Amino acid sequence: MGWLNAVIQGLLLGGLYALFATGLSLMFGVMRIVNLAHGDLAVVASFLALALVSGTGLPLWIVLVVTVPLFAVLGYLTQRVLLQRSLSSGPLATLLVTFGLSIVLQNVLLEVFSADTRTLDGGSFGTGSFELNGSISIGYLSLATFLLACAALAGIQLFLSRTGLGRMLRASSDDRETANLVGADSRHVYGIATAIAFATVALAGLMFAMRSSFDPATGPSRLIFAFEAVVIGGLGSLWGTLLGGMVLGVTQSLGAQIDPALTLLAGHLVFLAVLAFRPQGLIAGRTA
Amino acid sequence: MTLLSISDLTVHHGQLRAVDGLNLDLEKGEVLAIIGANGAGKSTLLRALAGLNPPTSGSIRLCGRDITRLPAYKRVSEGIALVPEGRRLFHSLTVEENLLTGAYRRRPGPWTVTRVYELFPWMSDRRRQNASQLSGGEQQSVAIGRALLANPDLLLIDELSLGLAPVIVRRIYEVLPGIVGAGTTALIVEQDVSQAMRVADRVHCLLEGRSVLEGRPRDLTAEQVEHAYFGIGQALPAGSAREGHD
Amino acid sequence: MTISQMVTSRAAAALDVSRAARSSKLSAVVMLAAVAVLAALPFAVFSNVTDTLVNLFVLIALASMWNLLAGFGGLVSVGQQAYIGIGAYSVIAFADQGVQPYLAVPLAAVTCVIFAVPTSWLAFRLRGDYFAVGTWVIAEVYRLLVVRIDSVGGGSGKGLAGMSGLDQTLRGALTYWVALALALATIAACYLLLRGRLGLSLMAVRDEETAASSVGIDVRRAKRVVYLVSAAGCGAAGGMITVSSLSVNPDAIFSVQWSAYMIFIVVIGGIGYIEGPLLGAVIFFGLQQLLADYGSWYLVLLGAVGIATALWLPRGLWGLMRDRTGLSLFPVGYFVRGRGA
Amino acid sequence: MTEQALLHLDEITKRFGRVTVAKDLTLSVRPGEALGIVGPNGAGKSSLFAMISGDLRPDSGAVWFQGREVTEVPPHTRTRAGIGRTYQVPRPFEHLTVFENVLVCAHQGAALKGRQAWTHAMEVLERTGLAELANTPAGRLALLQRKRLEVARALGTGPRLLLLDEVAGGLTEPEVLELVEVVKQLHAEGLGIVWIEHVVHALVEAVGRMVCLAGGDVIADGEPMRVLADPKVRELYLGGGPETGLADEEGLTDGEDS
Amino acid sequence: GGLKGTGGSSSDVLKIGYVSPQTGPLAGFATADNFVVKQIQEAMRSGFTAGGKKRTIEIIIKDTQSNPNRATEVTRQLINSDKVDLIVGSSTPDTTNPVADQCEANGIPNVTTIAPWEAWFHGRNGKPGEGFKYTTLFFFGMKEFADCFFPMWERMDVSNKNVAALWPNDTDANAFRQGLGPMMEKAGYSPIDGGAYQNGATDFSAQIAKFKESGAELFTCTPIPPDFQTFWKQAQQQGFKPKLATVAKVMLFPSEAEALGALTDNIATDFWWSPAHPYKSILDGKSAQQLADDFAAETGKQWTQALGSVYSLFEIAIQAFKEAGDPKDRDEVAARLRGMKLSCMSGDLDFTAGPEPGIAIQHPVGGQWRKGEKFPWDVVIVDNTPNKAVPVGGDLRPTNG
Ligand SMILES: Nc1ncnc2c1ncn2[C@@H]1O[C@H](COP(=O)(O)OP(=O)(O)OP(=O)(O)O)[C@@H](O)[C@H]1O
Ligand SMILES: Nc1ncnc2c1ncn2[C@@H]1O[C@H](COP(=O)(O)OP(=O)(O)OP(=O)(O)O)[C@@H](O)[C@H]1O
Ligand SMILES: [Mg+2]
Ligand SMILES: [Mg+2]
Repeated sequence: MGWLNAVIQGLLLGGLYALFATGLSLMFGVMRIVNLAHGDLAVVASFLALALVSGTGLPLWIVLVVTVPLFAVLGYLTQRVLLQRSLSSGPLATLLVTFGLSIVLQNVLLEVFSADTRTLDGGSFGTGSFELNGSISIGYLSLATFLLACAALAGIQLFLSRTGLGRMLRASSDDRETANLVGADSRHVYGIATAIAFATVALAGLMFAMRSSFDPATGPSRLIFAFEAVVIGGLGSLWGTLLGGMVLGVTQSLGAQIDPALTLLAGHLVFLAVLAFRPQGLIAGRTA
Repeated sequence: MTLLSISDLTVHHGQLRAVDGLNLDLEKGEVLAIIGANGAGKSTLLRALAGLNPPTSGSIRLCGRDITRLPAYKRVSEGIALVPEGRRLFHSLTVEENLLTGAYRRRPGPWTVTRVYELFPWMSDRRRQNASQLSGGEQQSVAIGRALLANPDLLLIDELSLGLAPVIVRRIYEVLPGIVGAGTTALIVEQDVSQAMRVADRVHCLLEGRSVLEGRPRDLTAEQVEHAYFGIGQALPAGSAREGHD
Repeated sequence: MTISQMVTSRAAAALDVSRAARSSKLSAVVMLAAVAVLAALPFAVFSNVTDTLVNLFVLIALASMWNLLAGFGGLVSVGQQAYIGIGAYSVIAFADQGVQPYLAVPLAAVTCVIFAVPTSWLAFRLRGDYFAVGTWVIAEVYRLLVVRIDSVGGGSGKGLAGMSGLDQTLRGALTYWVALALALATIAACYLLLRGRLGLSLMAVRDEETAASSVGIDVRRAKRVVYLVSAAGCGAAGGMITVSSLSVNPDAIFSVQWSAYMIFIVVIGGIGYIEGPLLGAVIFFGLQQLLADYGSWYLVLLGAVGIATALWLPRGLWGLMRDRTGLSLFPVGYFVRGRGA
Repeated sequence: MTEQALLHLDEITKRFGRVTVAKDLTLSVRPGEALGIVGPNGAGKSSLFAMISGDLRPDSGAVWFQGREVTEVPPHTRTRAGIGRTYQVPRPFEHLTVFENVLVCAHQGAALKGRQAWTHAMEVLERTGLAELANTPAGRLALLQRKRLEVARALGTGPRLLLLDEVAGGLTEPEVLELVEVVKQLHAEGLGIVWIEHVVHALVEAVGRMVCLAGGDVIADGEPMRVLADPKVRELYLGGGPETGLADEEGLTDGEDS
Repeated sequence: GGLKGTGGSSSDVLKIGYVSPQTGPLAGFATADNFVVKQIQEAMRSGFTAGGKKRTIEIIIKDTQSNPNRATEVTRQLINSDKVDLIVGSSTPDTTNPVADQCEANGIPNVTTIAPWEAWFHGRNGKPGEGFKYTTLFFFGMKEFADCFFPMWERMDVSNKNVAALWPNDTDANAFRQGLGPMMEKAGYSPIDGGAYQNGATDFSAQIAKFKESGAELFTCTPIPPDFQTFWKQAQQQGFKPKLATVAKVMLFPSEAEALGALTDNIATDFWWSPAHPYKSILDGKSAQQLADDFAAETGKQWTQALGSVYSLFEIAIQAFKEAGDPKDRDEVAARLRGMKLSCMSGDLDFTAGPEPGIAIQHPVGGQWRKGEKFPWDVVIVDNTPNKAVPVGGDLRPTNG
């Protein structure tokens, strides 16, 4: 029974990882922007929501509905103002820009909100659960996160493969100049994609914030999970990211079942094993 | 009527004046071939027309409208499509997706994916293959198909026959009149002079960014062309002595 | 008869290939003088100066190693902290065995090479951004393994043994000299490595891997050499960090922050130039010292400087300087003269 | 057979999914022979080069070079053994100068050192007309110069067998002639040459033997004029019909007919 | 000439360096720092006599950013650049150990607090019976935790003696695993160890499942604050609701209580200082209650336990200067620290009577978080078995009543 519980909780945790990795998958896997500020952006979203809740007294769900589109706009602007310029100077420049952004965000948060640990109070929804049987209970929040992850990833995958804009996005990441040549304003296309990525980051950040806690320094430690989920699944494939998140979640959960000291190690080892024996990821998306 | 009119166009690469005060008019339905030695500025001219290299001075008019400062992606809607030097396919997309990117702006016109498949029959079998895995010539065909799908009024092709087997080159030149007949005007850069002279209504010879010879193929003599090619009055170049000045 | 046998004496006589860029003789003299001054510093100033300089030297060593790896080998790693950590822990372990800690620093480099050999097997299965993420995870794995070893303090870290017998002043000076030697050694290693035939192959591999192998370069070997050298350098730097801080903490020593610093320094200084990390480290260090008292705002500023450099100075400060002056302290390229070209 | 041959491909087969690029293909090149390869786009010509140079492993069959089986040998070792190749789409080392591009070949491929390597590199640059550009970073070269650099690099490795993949495409007529001269001279010096080219008339002038590949198989092999006159070649490669439409080929086929 | 070394200062100003985690995950410990420093400066404005001369003090504050490497670095700066005469430091072994290591190596007198003495002593390879020459600590250890927690457990009506224990793999928690675990067994409890997980975990399903399976109704832990928040929420969600939670290292501060929201109610923890403690300042006679009130008045914030401890660091430092014949003589000042006995804001401290030389022991009492009036959450002292001097303010209640 313990093992079954571990698998189920691992799957649900994997949903959270997958949701968190969605934006990264879009930016890292498809646009090839290594966004080191990904984790910090999620934390920014959490703080923003916290400030909105305590500042306006609005119920959490309204704050949620406001924060996510706000982040989309922020994403569009970030792309146009910061990232676009760095793209032409090669991958290292993007790495440095997003790393710089990560440091700036972390420390501005620290100055504004102090280093205190916070959490978003999801009320009974945040801590409530239903029992599957005596020993397995499933949290509403975890389940909702899981479903959101599936919906977000499926939606974006369809967007990428079925729509002209999605196709242009992949085309732009291959060759921006030529994308312009066939009629797409690659800056706008990238802007839209980053907006989508940011929206999912915000969503994931809020889910994370309700599930556990956050402080200005939380971002980077979570980034590596997102990276692992994306790479295990296969760069460029959003389905892969969903699968990657689950694999990571279940592995960690099973590892913890054996010995809690193995939690992270188990996840990392599976990741390395995938890299060693199936470097293109479980679902091969783009050619490396 | 005049489709494209270029006046006094100058384009720089840094210090280098790659296109120098060029004037050129193009009638609707015409095939104009640009010839010239390596580094004459042919590619630069085409890229400037497509909007990839901003001109330093001069103007470009399409159907009387000034498009000199229009960004590349907007020119596609205006009806300009370029087959760039070096193919430039999107290598993470499949063959079919590459073609479809050409239709991104949804200009109405005769070209559809099906028609391109008719032009290059091998393509429909390989539509799901990754474009990066195609052979050199196959890539060139896809690049041409992609440009056609934009249903352009003005089709710019750089190094049309480069890397294509003779049978394919021939087929393309066979269909070229059809393309032009369907309302498209073509501006092609062709290294193979005799080929260019055969298919073009007019040829234009560039030398160091300037137009040095222009006319209908039948009005031009081989000698004229040769002189224009390497600079009038200049002795026929001997081997490597020329290389450095490219 | 092959082409190589056909080299005419005429061509050979006319050819003049030089390795030095402008002013390198003068700069060599200046650099020697600078080294001499630095070496004499503990006699001239109080240890507050030398002590902070130790940090600078460690940064120079780390950044040079990262530059070698990424700027010349094309291996963009986010996981060099693995070797910093292994190096640091080897010093702790050697000192526990009774080895003098200063002697343990070069031994730490050797240990890192030993670890890097099998690690490279895994890491080299990856390319590009996979490599970057992969190396980061490998470093995490090393951290998680180290915290399970109780004899080196587990998750808590451990103090360095074997330093208590030394006089405090002498210890400060020795630490300074070892750090200086480390920085010089890494720079010299980069220079010698890149000036030789291997250096050219490396740059070729970085630019075009497939073509490199088809012109006769053993790509794997070339990459492995830089990877191992870089591991050794980072390991020695890690050992140096331990020797100067006297203790080690796994989370801090295996922190990805180190990689971030290395990237920051190298990109600001100018990637792909031996001088780049040198300049970058000095600037980074200067900023750190200048702004350290402004709390978190100093980090905000540091981040902003990084962003600005990446956006407006993609070739780094040294790239800018070189474009303006043509100056090169460590010329590794070739320049053909006397061709009447 | 394998003993005298410079290069011998023994029944090699290679498939990419449904695409067959080589089907039990057997082909030999004698020392000092110049062989031209033609064939429709996608026939598998470049893939063949990749299998000779080691970038691609055949599914089955063997590659012999100078009497030694090299099927499992990695590319760099083959280069050192004397196989020099160019790429159809140039792949220069963009951040190195033209001279350094060739020098690294002299170091690694031809195992030369010091001044010897420099002179060799310079010599190659002169032959390929790149001497004036020696100090230019390869990333700044125009397409044609890149193609020349491909040849220069291949020569830089001091090969016994030179593989040229569409090096004449996009060249002007005088330049093609010039290139043909260079190839002829190399041939005269005893180098084995295999040249893939769609500029057929250049090929005809430079090589003594020609094969036409299609569908992963040799459909014609022999004296160039004869191969080009082969009805199968005309149908699959040159294009059907009695009137070829191409001036150079006209001259060529006329010559063949008479 | 020879090597220059650190050099020294020879003025009448006595410099005290203070190292604490003012930013980063541990910043909760340092909320009162600025206030305390101001208080001390105020009290010492007119200076004092030491070694036969009039002396003034100067305090230099350094932030570790919650990073042990940074702690090392700033300590070295204090020693080398600022040339301080004594260094005090506080909060968790991540700060105290690197700071003490540097002081010991450089011969600077040092006193630190808020770290279990075992983690401080054994983590630094201290030789039993001998201790360190320059570095001292006042706080408490596993025995005092046991003395504080066990009586509360005794008072709960539980069906078994299993105690769920959440101990990560870090300096603090390893000290609990090796120290408190055996003590629990001796007292008849069975610790259910959730396992040595890594800090920063996002999922505790495995631990929760294990705790549930064991049927434990008592719970104790030593995690880092963010992890506790995650754990406690997931425990609620997955149905692990112990009757009494007695936690260490977390829930020490009101900010943490606030962050956890409603789930804070009746969590118990150790209190080594509160306004209710009957202690007085040795510097100006101010009582604990007064100090807390001043803090609230000046900053608008609720008191924290670190307030008293940090205050005492300076009391001890100044006392050592006063007692020394030459306050600039580092060896002598260090000797005074090791031999110190005083009654201060942190109660009676005796550095000679500790489990090891140079360690003074405090005796924490049990308190629980309850809904407050002025602030959202308040502490009520519910069990004073270890230290009868502290008045009890309310009844012990079940955490998940
Ligand atoms: N990106 C660039 N930066 C600098 N100079 C360039 C660039 N692109 C082209 N040039 C230079 O501009 C000149 C014109 O180049 P262009 O490519 O237009 O010539 P071309 O006629 O198309 O030649 P080719 O037949 O080789 O394609 C050449 O001298 C070339 O070296
Ligand atoms: N990695 C690959 N995966 C799948 N198919 C491939 C791959 N590489 C090549 N092909 C296919 O193999 C066939 C042969 O390619 P190759 O490049 O050898 O042709 P080629 O004869 O050189 O043609 P061209 O004259 O156009 O250069 C092509 O149809 C190509 O699409
Ligand atoms: Mg061109
Ligand atoms: Mg080919």
